[in-house]
Amino acid sequence: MKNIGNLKEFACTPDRFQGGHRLCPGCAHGMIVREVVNATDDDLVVSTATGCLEVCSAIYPYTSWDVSWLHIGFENAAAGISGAEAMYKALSRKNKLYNEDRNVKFVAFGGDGGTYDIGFQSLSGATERGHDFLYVCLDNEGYMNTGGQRSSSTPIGAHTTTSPRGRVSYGEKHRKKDLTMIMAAHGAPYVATAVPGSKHWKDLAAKAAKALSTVGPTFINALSPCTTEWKFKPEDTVEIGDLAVETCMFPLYEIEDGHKLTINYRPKNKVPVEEYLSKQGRFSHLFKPENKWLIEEIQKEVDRYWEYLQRREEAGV
Amino acid sequence: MAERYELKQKEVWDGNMAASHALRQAQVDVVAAYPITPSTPIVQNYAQFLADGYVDGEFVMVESEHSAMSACVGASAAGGRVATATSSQGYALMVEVLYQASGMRLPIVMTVVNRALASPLNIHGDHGDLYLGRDAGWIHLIANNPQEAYDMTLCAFKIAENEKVRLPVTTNQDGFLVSHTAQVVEPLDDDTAYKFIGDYKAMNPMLDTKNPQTYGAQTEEEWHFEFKASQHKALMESPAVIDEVFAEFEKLTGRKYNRVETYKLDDADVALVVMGSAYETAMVAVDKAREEGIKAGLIMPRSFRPFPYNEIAEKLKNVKAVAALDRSAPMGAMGALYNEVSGALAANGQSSIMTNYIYGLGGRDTTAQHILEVIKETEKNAKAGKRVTDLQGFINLRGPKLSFN
Amino acid sequence: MATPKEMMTTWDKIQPGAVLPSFEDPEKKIRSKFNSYNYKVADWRVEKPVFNRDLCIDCDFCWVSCPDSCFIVEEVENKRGKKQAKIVGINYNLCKGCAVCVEVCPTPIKSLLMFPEFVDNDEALKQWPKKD
Amino acid sequence: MLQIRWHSRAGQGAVTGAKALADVMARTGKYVQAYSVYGAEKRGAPMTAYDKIDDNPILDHSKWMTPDYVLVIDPSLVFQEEIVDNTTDDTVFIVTSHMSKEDLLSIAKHLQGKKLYVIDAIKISQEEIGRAIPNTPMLGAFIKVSEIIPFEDFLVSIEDILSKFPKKIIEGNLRAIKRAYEEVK
Repeated sequence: MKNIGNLKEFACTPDRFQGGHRLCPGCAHGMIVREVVNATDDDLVVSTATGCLEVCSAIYPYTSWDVSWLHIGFENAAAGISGAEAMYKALSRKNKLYNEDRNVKFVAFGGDGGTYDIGFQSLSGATERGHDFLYVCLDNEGYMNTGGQRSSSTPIGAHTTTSPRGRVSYGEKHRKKDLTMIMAAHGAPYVATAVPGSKHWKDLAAKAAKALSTVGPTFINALSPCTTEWKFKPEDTVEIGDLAVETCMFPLYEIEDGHKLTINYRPKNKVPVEEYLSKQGRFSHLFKPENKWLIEEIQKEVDRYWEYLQRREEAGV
Repeated sequence: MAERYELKQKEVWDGNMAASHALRQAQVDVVAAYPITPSTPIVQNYAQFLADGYVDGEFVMVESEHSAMSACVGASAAGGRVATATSSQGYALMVEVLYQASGMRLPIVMTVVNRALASPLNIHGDHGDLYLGRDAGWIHLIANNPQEAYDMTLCAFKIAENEKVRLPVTTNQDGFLVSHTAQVVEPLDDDTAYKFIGDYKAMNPMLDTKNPQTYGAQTEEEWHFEFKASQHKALMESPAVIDEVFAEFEKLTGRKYNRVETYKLDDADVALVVMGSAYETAMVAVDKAREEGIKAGLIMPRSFRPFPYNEIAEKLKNVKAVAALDRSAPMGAMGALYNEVSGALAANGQSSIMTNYIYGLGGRDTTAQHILEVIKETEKNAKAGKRVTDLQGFINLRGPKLSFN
Repeated sequence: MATPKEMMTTWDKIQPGAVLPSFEDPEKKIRSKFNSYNYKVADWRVEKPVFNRDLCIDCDFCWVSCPDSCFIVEEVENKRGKKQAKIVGINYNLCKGCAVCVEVCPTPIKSLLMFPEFVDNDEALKQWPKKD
Repeated sequence: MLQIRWHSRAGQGAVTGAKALADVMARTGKYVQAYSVYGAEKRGAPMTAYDKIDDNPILDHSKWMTPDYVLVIDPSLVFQEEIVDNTTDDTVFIVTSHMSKEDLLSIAKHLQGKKLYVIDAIKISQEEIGRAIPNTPMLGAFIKVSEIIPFEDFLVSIEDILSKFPKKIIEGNLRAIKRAYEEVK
């Protein structure tokens, strides 16, 4: 397992995810992916679900990957990587590995569309089968690759192009699916949440390193603030991610072996959700008088969930 | 190292068992599969071979056919020999990924047990699934009995993995009529079979992580056409390799396969084009017709894709009337065999009279007598020198005669 | 839709399966022409970050937060002989001008600031704000 | 070509029986086909299985046949009139029943005038194998009636075909086959 010491040391890691990709300026995907693939010195085979990361990092004739990489479809990043992992096991057993001297780790990336929704079956199946891989969800709370449609990860109240705000609508009507807990319920040995950026960089990198060194299926749900569809300025990506943590809209925690929950970061003073919501255009309509009740509801829900996490951690079961 | 499986010179195997033994003998590195009737026994047999130590590779029991083919793509791109099996709805669920497997030029072998597509639901044999996958960029080989299911599967690996081809291959056998029908099969011993296929030669394996490769890049307007053209060319030029492999197989076993099979066609006035187990039933019908003085013959594309246009046109050049028998619901058109064969003939200015018959949907029984009736109808066209029968007719359908003109 | 002319080729010469090798020389880690490291997104920028080495404390927040892997790092030894990263510049081929690096830069006077694309870097450094 | 049609309920072993018979005959150099016809129904549903045996390769893949033998291994199916479908006056019926031939014929009128043999394959399999799997005893009865191959040769082949099963099961089956061979009337 790669020791994630200080950032000065981590920054010596030669980048395995190259620039020159076509993600939006300020896209959190680039930050998260770099941290994950740099969090191990082992060789990597990566699969990526259709989505922003996929289309932007492998537009023929260019690839942004210094590691082996595969894209098949929207719904099958986990199935694809499970096949590659199975081949590694098979060749290893038959003494036919290509590089005997190298360890190979397997990583799949998917957006929330490819993970929460269309790819969920494939992820659930690969996890249940116990393949040795890390799945990272780049959770930007909607189908941003196709212009910002809702997903089951879109939070209540958010405007998207298929859950639009309107004269009689406050936007998305349903609560964000709690995928992290669902993945933990698979009994996966390691499941965690993370955000990009400079404040919680070590949380993410250490989680990736831990997941990659854990035998069996592991899962990281990384919030990926989307400058284009959440509607904030590109330079604010890191701040928005940090605010998601400070408001407890997206708490940082990990669950080991399906049950042992640890909260990795506790805000000193929990910031009201308005702070987070008001900085994003997708929530601007919530500040109209007729929608204010929803902000209160969101706050209640966030408080309830934060309480739940803390009690579960205390229970230590 | 996997145990050798002691085989008798003659085994009584159904098509499924025959296909599973071929997969086992190929020492496939990864089989990722999901069971579906009537190909389920292939998956079960393979699992048992694994449980008994006759297989060394990984067997991944996935949660859907979509994931089965996806895992096959991942495994194949990783760099080893890969196979799976499916039928019908499972095939339909895989279709998206079939295109991706062929586009990435991954030599996956899939033993397909052909079955009708719902709705209404039906577990029995027709060619609806095969026709669904016909543009997916795979080579499709046809097996008419368990022996051929075994032989074609062995040949499939050798064709798929040839560096000039590098395309995925399906071997097709009729659900139940072949898959669940036990017949005498003469297998090769394990070593001979493996030697025939040879070791897997990887191209651009992802697991050679010192030399990383990117699979599945996005190509837009400026590249996609070139890639599809290049892929099509590989498919169009694969016959040379298929012929080579069949010739080598004949040397080894004495069993001769051709991309175009014929039966008593040389002097025929009337020919039927038919694929699958019905081809053999039709042999019985042809013999009966000849007893009655009708010069009938048969022709079958053993490789449905790439379709042997020129060879079929050449072999049919002296035939006066041709009936194409398609085992798939036509849905607003003539059957695929009718269209392909008509096109082949038209390209050469040949003037056989063409008719189309739909038979055997959902496993409906098609007897030699049914086929004999088709031969007799077709002979009317041959005699008249013009088409006097309907363009498309249905065989052994309950109720009033259904035909279209 | 942005293949440089010199990389255009014809159907008979392309790599079967559209497979792209990351490296031209894997042993020496020389990236291939297909590696996006060799692609330019500079023209996406309206403004560019300028790096002021004199003010930098090598916290590497910019390195870890950059979505485009554009901070050029040199591996140096610190006083205790441990390796550490030293930021030495920005790869302007890869930078899209998002300004995240400027936002996360913690020095009292930022060591990264955005300037219009047309301003020369030396000129920008001259214009750098001074301590009050 | 010799054609045999089995009538059974799913789970009684007609498919296995038909395949075993095909295997036995293939070992004598014959060409064979063994297949079955069933739908999506589960254990207990009526189904049919078929054997074709010939000196030449069997090409006809149609399911339809005019059987030389009809083997009915379920006692209740004996009363289904479908068992005489497509049969001729020469077709031989071997059916499972606890009744005597005379008693059976008095009820199953569709079998009157047919060449009929009766064997209580259910009872034999229950007593010798411990389960109502009447397929192997039916094979014993069939060999006796058809004289298709010498019984000793049949026993050698079937023992080999059953060899993947535990010894106890093999022995039970062999006893059942021998009893049926003796008891068929």
